[in-house]
Amino acid sequence: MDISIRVAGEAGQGVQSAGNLLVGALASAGFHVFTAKSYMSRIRGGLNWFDIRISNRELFAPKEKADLLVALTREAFEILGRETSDGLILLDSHEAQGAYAIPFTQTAKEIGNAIMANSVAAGAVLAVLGLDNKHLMEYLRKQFHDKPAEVVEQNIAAAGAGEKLAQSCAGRLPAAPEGAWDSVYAGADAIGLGAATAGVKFVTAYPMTPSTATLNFLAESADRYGILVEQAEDEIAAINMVCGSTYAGAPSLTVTSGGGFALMVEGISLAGMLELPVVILLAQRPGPATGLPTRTAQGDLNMAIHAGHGEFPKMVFAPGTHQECYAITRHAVMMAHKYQTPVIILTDQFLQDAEKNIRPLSEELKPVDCFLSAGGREYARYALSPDGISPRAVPGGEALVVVDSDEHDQCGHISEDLAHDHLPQHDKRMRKMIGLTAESFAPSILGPPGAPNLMICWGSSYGPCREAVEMLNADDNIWTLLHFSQVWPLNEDAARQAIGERSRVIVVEGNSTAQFASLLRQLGLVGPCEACLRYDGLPLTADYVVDKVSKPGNSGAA
Amino acid sequence: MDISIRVAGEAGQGVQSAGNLLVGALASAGFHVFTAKSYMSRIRGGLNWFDIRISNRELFAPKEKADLLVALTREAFEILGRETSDGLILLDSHEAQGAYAIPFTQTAKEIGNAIMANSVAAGAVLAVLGLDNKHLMEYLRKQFHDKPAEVVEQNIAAAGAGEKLAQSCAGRLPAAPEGAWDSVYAGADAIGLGAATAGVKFVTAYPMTPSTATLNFLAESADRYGILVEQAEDEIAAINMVCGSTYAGAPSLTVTSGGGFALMVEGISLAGMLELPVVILLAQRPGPATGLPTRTAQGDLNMAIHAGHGEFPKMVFAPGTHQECYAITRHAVMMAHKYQTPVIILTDQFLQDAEKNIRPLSEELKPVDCFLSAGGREYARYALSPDGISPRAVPGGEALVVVDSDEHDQCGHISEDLAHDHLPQHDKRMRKMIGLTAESFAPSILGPPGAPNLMICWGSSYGPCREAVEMLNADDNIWTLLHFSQVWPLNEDAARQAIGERSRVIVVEGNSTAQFASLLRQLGLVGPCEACLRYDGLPLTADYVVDKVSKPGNSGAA
Amino acid sequence: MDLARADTKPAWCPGCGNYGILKAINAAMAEAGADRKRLVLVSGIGQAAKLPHYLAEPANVFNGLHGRAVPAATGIKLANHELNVVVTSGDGDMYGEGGNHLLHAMRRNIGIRCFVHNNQVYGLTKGQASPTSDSGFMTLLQSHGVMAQPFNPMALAIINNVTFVARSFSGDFEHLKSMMIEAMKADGFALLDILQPCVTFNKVNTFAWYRQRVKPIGPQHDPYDRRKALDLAFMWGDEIPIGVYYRSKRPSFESQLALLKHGPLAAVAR
Amino acid sequence: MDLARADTKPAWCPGCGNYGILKAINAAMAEAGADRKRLVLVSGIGQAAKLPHYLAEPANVFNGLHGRAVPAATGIKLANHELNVVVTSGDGDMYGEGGNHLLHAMRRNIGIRCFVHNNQVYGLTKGQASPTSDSGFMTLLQSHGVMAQPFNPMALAIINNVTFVARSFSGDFEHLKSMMIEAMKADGFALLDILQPCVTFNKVNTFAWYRQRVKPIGPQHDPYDRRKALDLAFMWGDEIPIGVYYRSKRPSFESQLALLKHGPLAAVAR
Ligand SMILES: Cc1ncc(C[n+]2csc(CCOP(=O)(O)OP(=O)(O)O)c2C)c(N)n1
Ligand SMILES: Cc1ncc(C[n+]2csc(CCOP(=O)(O)OP(=O)(O)O)c2C)c(N)n1
Ligand code: SF4
Ligand code: SF4
Ligand SMILES: [Mg+2]
Ligand SMILES: [Mg+2]
Repeated sequence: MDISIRVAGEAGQGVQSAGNLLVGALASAGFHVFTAKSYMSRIRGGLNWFDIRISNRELFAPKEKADLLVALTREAFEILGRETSDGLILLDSHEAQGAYAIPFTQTAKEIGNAIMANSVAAGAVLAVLGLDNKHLMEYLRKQFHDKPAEVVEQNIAAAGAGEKLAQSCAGRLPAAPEGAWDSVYAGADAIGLGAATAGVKFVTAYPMTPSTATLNFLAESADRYGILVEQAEDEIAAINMVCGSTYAGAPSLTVTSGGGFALMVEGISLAGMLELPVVILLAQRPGPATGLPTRTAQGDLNMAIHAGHGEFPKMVFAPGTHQECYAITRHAVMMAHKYQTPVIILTDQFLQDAEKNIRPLSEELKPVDCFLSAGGREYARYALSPDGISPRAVPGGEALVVVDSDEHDQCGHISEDLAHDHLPQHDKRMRKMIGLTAESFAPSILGPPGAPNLMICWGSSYGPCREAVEMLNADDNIWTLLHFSQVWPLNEDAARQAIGERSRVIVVEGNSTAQFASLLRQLGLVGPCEACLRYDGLPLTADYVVDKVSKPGNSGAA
Repeated sequence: MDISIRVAGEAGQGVQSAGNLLVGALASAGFHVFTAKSYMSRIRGGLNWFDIRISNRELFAPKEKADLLVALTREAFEILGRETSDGLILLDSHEAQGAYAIPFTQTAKEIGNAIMANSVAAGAVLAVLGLDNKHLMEYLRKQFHDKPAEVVEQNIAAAGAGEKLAQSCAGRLPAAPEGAWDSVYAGADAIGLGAATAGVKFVTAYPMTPSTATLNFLAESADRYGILVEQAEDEIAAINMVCGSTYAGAPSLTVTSGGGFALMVEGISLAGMLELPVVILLAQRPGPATGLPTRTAQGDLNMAIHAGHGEFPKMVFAPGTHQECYAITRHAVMMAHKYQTPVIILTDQFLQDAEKNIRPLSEELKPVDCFLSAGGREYARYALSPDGISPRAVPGGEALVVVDSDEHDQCGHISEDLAHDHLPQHDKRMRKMIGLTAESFAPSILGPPGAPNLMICWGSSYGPCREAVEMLNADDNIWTLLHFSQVWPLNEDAARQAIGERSRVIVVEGNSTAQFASLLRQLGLVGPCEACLRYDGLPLTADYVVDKVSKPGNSGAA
Repeated sequence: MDLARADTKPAWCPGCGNYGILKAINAAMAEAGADRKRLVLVSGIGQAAKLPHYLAEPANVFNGLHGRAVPAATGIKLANHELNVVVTSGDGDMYGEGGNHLLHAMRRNIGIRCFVHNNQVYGLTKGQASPTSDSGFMTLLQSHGVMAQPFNPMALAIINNVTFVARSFSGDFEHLKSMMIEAMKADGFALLDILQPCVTFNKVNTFAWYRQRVKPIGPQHDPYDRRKALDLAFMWGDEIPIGVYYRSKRPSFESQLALLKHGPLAAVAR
Repeated sequence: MDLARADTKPAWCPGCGNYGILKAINAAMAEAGADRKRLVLVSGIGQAAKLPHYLAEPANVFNGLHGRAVPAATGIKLANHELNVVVTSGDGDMYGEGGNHLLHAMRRNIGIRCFVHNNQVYGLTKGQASPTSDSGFMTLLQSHGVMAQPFNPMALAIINNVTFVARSFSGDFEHLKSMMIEAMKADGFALLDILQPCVTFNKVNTFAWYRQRVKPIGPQHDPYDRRKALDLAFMWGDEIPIGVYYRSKRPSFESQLALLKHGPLAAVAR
């Protein structure tokens, strides 16, 4: 069983709320749920949709096409109806060929308020799925518990009415599986929770889609975790504020998207020079420039890896699952402190917004080690050391802490002594790359490790690739999947071993120039290989990948 | 004959003026001259030096060590004296082992003013070289022609006194060669002249060493060429102003260094999206952060190539000689307009400040083609085209010109139609890479093209490598030199052919991570190879390169 | 040719204050007889910044980066000072991300007209505080309310002695139109701050809220009097003056550039 | 241990106005009994910005990027509000590249003290105009003279209602020291603009030029009177007032943050 429901309509029409109701009800009913959001850069009008995929097996990605389309507008029906092959379509009010007309809005109005059309729609969907509506009713009660009783009752009535209206096309779902959880997380929230529980105390950012979702999560969790969230006047302020706050000893985070990250490039170089544990979330969307603010892409890999003038150590992580969003964020905060250098976490609109029900993530505050030193009287912030790591003290304690964006001596004072300060300090900083590389994640392996064909993915392309490889391996086990959740520096030895000799190698990523494939080639890890690329603004799916992989000539050369 | 003179002292002491006098006199005497400046980031004090190398053969780089040191301070003697092996040292006033004490300052004071110490020093140097002082006297007259007669006379007297004081250590120079020119250019000026003659009309920048020299040149030439030079409030303003001014039809330039460039990264992406002919001079210095503001490096290659979020076409040039500084700047302005996309010119402190006497560069205004279209009523700024280039009109004419940093339709209006606008526009932009790549410079070849050993350089490492290869080839012709003056995109076919099969490949560059070698490897142009790297802030020299190349184990793996 | 598949119909919420600004700008341009070929609308990114795409009668458009409308407009004006350069963008764009450019454009007194859609909130990114949000304004992000003091664009423009400083209200068509026409006449930098209700994310500064407070400046006010102008600039409470706060006779930046006497830097193919 | 090989002796030109500022800051810190361990000097890049390296008695130092001292200082203050955060940097740094941060730090009224070495020129980069250069000021780059109007830091701070706004002169040790001590007492944002002759690149605004013009503000001035303060802010000519222009009782940003009542965000190993 694997059903994808698409709720579509204009911005401001309640697509999001209808989706949320369905996710809540279906997750509490015990299904595996995975969602994807496609919306436009506007507050009202346009065409947005919310995909809710449910299954009795764990899910990792959305599907390319919907099995059930709930169209809240005629435009949604016309544009998306074509893509709903064989599926069922529920259309608000309008009569149309191939669709069931169900008066969501009209019914909601009659019950009391047009905005309850989403409850009507949710009720209707559950009826179509043939699912008992008790989970929806429960979820509605939970959802509106702090609203007047009337609101709850009206919404319950609306859901019931929806159920009745859709009776004519009701089916029957197989029973819910065992072992699915009702804790639903978006990637953005999992990252926020990772940061909060890791002990991040200061968060500053300038709003930018699709990073804002994490910022909102942190603002909502601020009081609980004792986090100060401050909106910066611009991204340059944000990155320089976190340079200041980490210097002063508060684990800190800033979040942004491509254009804002571009503005932070100088500040990242500062963090490299001052050796500050700065963590930056870069949630990608398609560029260049403003591009497509609400769509997805993996097009900023090269910029992230090479961000900053001059040479200094840096880490770039790219989680592929919700669990990784959480765990890698915690790891990133720790590694930033251990190596005192900037760390970038790369996600994208798809993963930020994708929701999934998983085993609950620990919400307990379990701060990571900050590797602080008390300093002492003879303290030198940039003392030379074999591993390149100098003891880090913060101001306010015993030691005076001097840091300088100019090249400096071991005490942090400006120095232009090239031989005695510049070279040793440069080498000290760069020596950290050795430890970083040694500690960097090996790629994770899925499927038979030594299959003739190899698929390589990174970050959010993991989900669709995992499903694609499962599909491709259904008959004969000829595909191995390698996933990189750390993309800089690469654990070259582990990668080389995992890659081995293959008859086919294909790299799957959400950009048009095969950036990760180039990186692998640069390190001599792969030779010329194939690339399966998507850069239309929509998320990769298993269908898309399988299609490219199967039809010769469909995938390009990387 | 090959002599390197080093004038050294504190900032503000006249090191620069003494150097200028010597360059002027020696170039008009008919020698080949090449200079390099090493100075500190301060206005007074410290230790600065000015190397003037002269020869009867054309020169391309400074030498590692000086043959004649003119120390204006005791500190200069102490620090630099050690490095002046076998050479002669003139030291102002102080008695010291191994140096001739000559009272430059005292003599100047007696003649009238301590600041004329530089004239005394210049006179002394010419005496040591055994050169007729008439060229110095002529040059002094030319130099001070708009000053009171007294100033000229006093300086001439000072130079004469210097000559006398150094009589005791006078040598005799061989005669000046034929064919050397007395037009002396710094790289910074050659670039400025290239831009001015190419028809650049608007220049805006925020001051930053070592790019400011070009900005100063352009400000001084502004009236002559009809250029408007405006100091921006910051680098973000500068890049966005040139986006505006190129949109409106004025060929434009901005100049900066690493930290300022980092701030421009978002604006470069804007130029890529709006398809604007923006030209940026990135004059490198060692980073990260403020780093060493007055030193040299080639550490920003990766940042330049990958600057900007999202994917869009871009060119990066890296001139290696003064002639290339001029010609490539003209070419860069032309290519920016032909392909309507940002172009970066990479130089560095070494090449910006290095002076050389060459055949005069044409100062005539010969504007490059701007490939403008008149548009017309049905005009669409982003009309699809096979080569990715759309007709470019500017506002104020027949056509209305609409440009948008969001993804847009062919008319330039914001569009979120992924299939019908985003993909075609993205592909249109990226198609320009085909033409760009086809037109990109092949590497230039020096020495026997098929020698067993290959040395590869880019940008300013050309000069030292050229001299190194000449030294290495003196006995047996076993080295080929390849120079890349365009580093993105690479002319892969030409490069592959030129590289061919070699027993040894070594890439020479001014950074610590072998950035260009990585790029070559990424494109599959070289395999694992050697790297000769310098990143101590000082320029590469032939001595340095030959030393690394000759002693096994001295060069690292790239 | 069907090249335009774009969003040239407003993507704003029904009832948004931006409609009033669009209507006024259409009318003002028509009434002022602005030559469309020489008219360039410049904007950044935000709900307000989409306006140039929606003009009733089209013009040249430069829709650049968030916060960078002013330097782009400056570059355009310097490249071709015969163009009529109008910036129309949001308060976050102009006063937040773009604050430094605004400040220095004012110092230059460059001849661009800036119409700021001041809705005291970030609309496009869904309701964060903007630099002009009132203290105490609550949002998802500012969950304890805004603690900074609002930015005062009027006072900044006045202390910088720019050519023209005015405020209007999106809900008063005639007033807004006339202020736009006045701003277009300024030979130097013109700031027109436009109070613009955001019906979706700003539930405090609504149409009714503004309507109760805005009060046209009377004819007795001498706009050349800086002190009086500053007094008006500090009025933000029960009464908010609309109209021309300040004028100065400072020459525009471009008029001081000898080079431009020979004509624009840009070669325009006609 | 000989770990410090650095330039901890001033790299300024003989006679530079920065020496007076250094002397005053040394004296002020000593007189105010500033706890060195809790004192953090923050600067950007420029000649002025080197000052933290030259302190007679050392303190904590954050010498960051050009133009970014204020956000760094803000981050430091928010991470540990028990630190005494003093920014000391140049006019180009604070009013040019860093203009937007200054503006918004003033809006926040964050408790940092900003000492601006205002030499009306870019010293370190060899003599370009700064935002405070007088109109007509000639440089290599501004070869036809500066055409913009100088930035007025005093007026900006006053209209933003920050806690403390003062001006002093590097040539008047006692006055400057006392202003620094006053600024250090402010519970909120403090701006101290310091007239600082650059003997190398500014041949107009020399020691003599300033000395002729600076005039201490008399005791009759009420610093809580915004209008009067603004009148002082506009005095730049034959007379330039030095002293406290303005004070406000607006609470500091950090004092409004409930979270900080429990102590600093930062864990300090002691
Ligand atoms: C560099 C950068 N940072 C952030 C954003 C995201 N962003 C787009 S619009 C906007 C704010 C919009 O507010 P405002 O300018 O007031 O316009 P409004 O939508 O309210 O009209 C932001 C933060 C961006 N596009 N670019
Ligand atoms: C991003 C960036 N842009 C430009 C520079 C170059 N720069 C260094 S100091 C300076 C200006 C110095 O002027 P000011 O702040 O007034 O200090 P002063 O030297 O006059 O004391 C500039 C432009 C830089 N370091 N970083
Ligand atoms: S969000 Fe606010 S500003 Fe944007 S269109 Fe809606 S009402 Fe207008
Ligand atoms: S250049 Fe000016 S500011 Fe810098 S040290 Fe010299 S006199 Fe002082
Ligand atoms: Mg707004
Ligand atoms: Mg200055």
